[in-house]
Amino acid sequence: MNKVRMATVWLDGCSGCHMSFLDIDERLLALADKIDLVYSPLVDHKEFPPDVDLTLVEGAVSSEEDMEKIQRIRERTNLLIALGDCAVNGNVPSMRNAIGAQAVLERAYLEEGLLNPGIPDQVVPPLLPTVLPVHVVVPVDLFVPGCPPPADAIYYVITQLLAGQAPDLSSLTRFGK
Amino acid sequence: MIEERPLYIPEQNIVLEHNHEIDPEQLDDYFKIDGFAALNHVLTEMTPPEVIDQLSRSGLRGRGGAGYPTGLKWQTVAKAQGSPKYVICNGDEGDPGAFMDRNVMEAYPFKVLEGMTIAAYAIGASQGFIYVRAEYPLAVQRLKNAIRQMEKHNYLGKNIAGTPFSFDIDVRLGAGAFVCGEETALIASIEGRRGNPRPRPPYPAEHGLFGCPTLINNVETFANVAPILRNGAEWFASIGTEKSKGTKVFALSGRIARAGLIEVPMGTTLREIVFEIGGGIPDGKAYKAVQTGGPSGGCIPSDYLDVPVDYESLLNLGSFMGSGGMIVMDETSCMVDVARYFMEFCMSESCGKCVPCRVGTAQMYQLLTKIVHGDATLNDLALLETLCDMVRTTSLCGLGQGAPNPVMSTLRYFRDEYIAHIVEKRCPAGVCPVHKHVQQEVSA
Amino acid sequence: MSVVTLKIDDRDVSGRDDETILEIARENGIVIPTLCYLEGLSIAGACRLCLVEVKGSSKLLPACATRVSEGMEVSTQSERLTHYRRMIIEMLFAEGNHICSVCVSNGHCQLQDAAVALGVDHIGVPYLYPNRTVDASHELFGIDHNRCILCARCVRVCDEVEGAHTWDVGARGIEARVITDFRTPWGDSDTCTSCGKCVQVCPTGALFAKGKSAGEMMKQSEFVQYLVAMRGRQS
Amino acid sequence: MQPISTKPTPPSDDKRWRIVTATMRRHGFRPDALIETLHSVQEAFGYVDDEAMRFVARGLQLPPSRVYGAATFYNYFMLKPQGEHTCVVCLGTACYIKGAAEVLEQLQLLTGVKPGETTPDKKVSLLSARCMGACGLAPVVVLDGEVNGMASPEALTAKVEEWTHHD
Repeated sequence: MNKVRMATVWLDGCSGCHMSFLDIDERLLALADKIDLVYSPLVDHKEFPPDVDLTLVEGAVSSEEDMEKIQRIRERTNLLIALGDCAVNGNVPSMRNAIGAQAVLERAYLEEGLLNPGIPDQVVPPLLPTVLPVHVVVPVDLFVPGCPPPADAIYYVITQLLAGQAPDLSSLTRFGK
Repeated sequence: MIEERPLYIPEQNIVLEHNHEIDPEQLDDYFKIDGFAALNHVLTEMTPPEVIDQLSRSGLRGRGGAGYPTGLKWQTVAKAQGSPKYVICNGDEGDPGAFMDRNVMEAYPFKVLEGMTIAAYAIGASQGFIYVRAEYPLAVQRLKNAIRQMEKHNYLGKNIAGTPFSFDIDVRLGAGAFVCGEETALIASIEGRRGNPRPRPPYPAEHGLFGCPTLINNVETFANVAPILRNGAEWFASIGTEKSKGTKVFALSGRIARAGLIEVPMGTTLREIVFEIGGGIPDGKAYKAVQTGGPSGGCIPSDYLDVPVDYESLLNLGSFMGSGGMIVMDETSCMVDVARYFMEFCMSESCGKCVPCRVGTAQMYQLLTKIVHGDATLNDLALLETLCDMVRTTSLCGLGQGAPNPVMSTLRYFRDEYIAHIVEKRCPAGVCPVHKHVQQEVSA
Repeated sequence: MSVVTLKIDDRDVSGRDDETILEIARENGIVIPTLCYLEGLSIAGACRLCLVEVKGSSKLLPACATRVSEGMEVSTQSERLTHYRRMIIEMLFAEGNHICSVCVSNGHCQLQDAAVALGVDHIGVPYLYPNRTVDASHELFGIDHNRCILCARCVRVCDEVEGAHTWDVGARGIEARVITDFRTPWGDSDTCTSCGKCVQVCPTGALFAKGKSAGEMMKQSEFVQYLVAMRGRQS
Repeated sequence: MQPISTKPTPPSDDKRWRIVTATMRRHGFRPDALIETLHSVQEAFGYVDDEAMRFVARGLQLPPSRVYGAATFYNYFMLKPQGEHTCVVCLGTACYIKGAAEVLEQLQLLTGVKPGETTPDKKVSLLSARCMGACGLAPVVVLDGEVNGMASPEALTAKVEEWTHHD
């Protein structure tokens, strides 16, 4: 049987959703029989490959780099899942939206009494004016809210999808869980 | 303030009768045109139910916009339990592009007040209020003057015209809130509170000002009362269409050769109004639409110029009679821009109490802004339509329920203009800053 | 006053004709979602979550503000109602800055609960990201306007139950905010009795007791019914 | 309702407070006089500030937040003093169709302020109105209370420049 080609990505988030994913613990081994993890911050692949069946996206779209990534991922993914509140609704990263990107940069790089104050224009990707939930940028097939979504919810979603069923998450997770 | 004379006096004028002949500040002049004849007759020869019966048989419907049968409203308040009862005249003419009521209050203050007094007799009220926009100082001054003179001549106050009937009227000023044209908001405002509408029922007829039964009619409605009682219900019912009787005053403005106030029998076609009375579109431009019904109304394209204007036909066209503003637009007007203009109006006039209106108008405005800037997708258009339906269906009062109308009517008749902005990034009328925005985005 | 019988969701129920659809529904264990309604306070009819279908009416009617009548047939659940209720919840999330994960009321929030009950797993309407303030000037309590849904329960409980009327709503439309006194800092209020009723009736984390961190703010609003009932007895 | 025996004390001996007190008295110091009283404050002083609201609240025995809530609900009430001159651009539909937006843009450029604001030198307040009910004269601009119909940006420029550069 062909394994399902799965990927996980980490945009503007804290990696908590990935940690929660790892909290599936020993059940990961069972999953590994059915899944080929073709791209993830947890494994060493440089390029997001084509023809991915299932991608879990953690984090909001905050920078130009995130924007490029998510668009490429969407093109190469069959089923795209917004994993966790940052991806689903912007969550903590989006708290800057009320005051704007510039104010955040100034606070971080100019006002904090750094040795060499200055807003970096290299290495750090330029911020978007507004932090966006993933579905505002590209179509999302399934939303798994939570901060982070509990391991059980993540496991349930993946196993349901592997079984070809539509998951109902209402009793397992919610915004902020 | 400036005064405007009607530009066209048709044979059949009821509200704007004798416009040039009388001084609105002189009660004696009002006598010359049968002033108070109806009130005298009513007080001495008719019982309140007879007055209401006359009104019902005349077929008069509310001129404030919704067209509720006036006689039925009076009857409901007359029968309502509770006292005292109040009569309120809604002179909070808030639709942008409407100035009928201002003119009527300025030119015929006595007539409006006579109508209110007859109503008070019919429903058993002893106190009335006329709520006027603060932006109409001349109307306020003339109404106050007319009230003083009527008090002096015993047409207001204790034992009017020697009968047991007593009635007083006070002027109350609006303060720049469109939503106060909604009757429950207007009542809140007269009570000295924020003009927040509340759910109806209970209707003001049962539970109105200070919790008492209250009759609310608009200026033009009251101005029709004395003529009806003077000339009889049958006379009035002989004018107009089957379901919309009498005449209607319209304020004609925008891209039109002769702007001004007109009074025409119900059922007159838009073509007659725009091209015969208004003299058509100036500067050789082509007619595009006429906007009726203010921020709750819609835009009517040239295909429907021959539809007779009455309450039902305008509703069928996706517009609304409203209080009578008619703004004519030619090819230089962008219909998406017009829709956005009205949405901005509704958003800033929303009282903020109910969620759909408070948030929905802001969201629709944001989407329309995206469209005029050439920044929207077809998904945004779909969302806009979903929001229109939701805000219209779930809002608490008429302001929210009507707010999507300008968008829905322009989408119905001018969808191609929306598509041009969204798909081709082009404003067909050359009004919207689509190109500018696209360039900015490229250079940013 | 008379007793009427009606149908709610095809169930025969009865009530007095001065009771509302919402009251009768709750008596019979039929759940209609609400946010601005709180038993014991006056009716606002503002959140529109409790809109129901009534046979013979082309309009949807707010269950909290609609009296029952003989022979009425009410539907409290339908695809159409769920669609509108979801949109209302989405609009509320989009209007403020509701970051559940860092909110004191996370897990005890009626907006969050309503989202779960209605299956709202993301917000489909555009976020408005307003720039709103926090007033932490009061010794015991604070208000975070980012989380306020303008249900005005605080305004009503302060006026109708406490009798202080410290709260009201200022400005209007999308700019409307709950305010204390002349929009003076809450801590400087001359009228506030620091009773905390407003905090307890607030359905979200907008009003909170100081010293609570994320998820710790639990609220108890049942006192409103108790106080209103006891006062009725005294008179 | 209880008659109010104690007359509220005005914040200062400015005679204009007497007009405000008279309005409240005429309405028997009843709460429903709030809007009328705020109108009389604005007419007497040109704006309604915290001090005036406090006086009105005490006079009508209303909670402060109710007075503030009403004063900020109605756009007609100004919470800050206005400039020496006022310029009101009508944004009614007829005016809009006939170019009121361009007129307003021109005036914003000229004064450097947005509608609802006053120039830093307190010379000119720029305001917008929903509809002046003078649609036949669109676009309409009201300069110091005087209605100007068929307003063109050029004519307005001359007038406003006169205000900002002289007296």
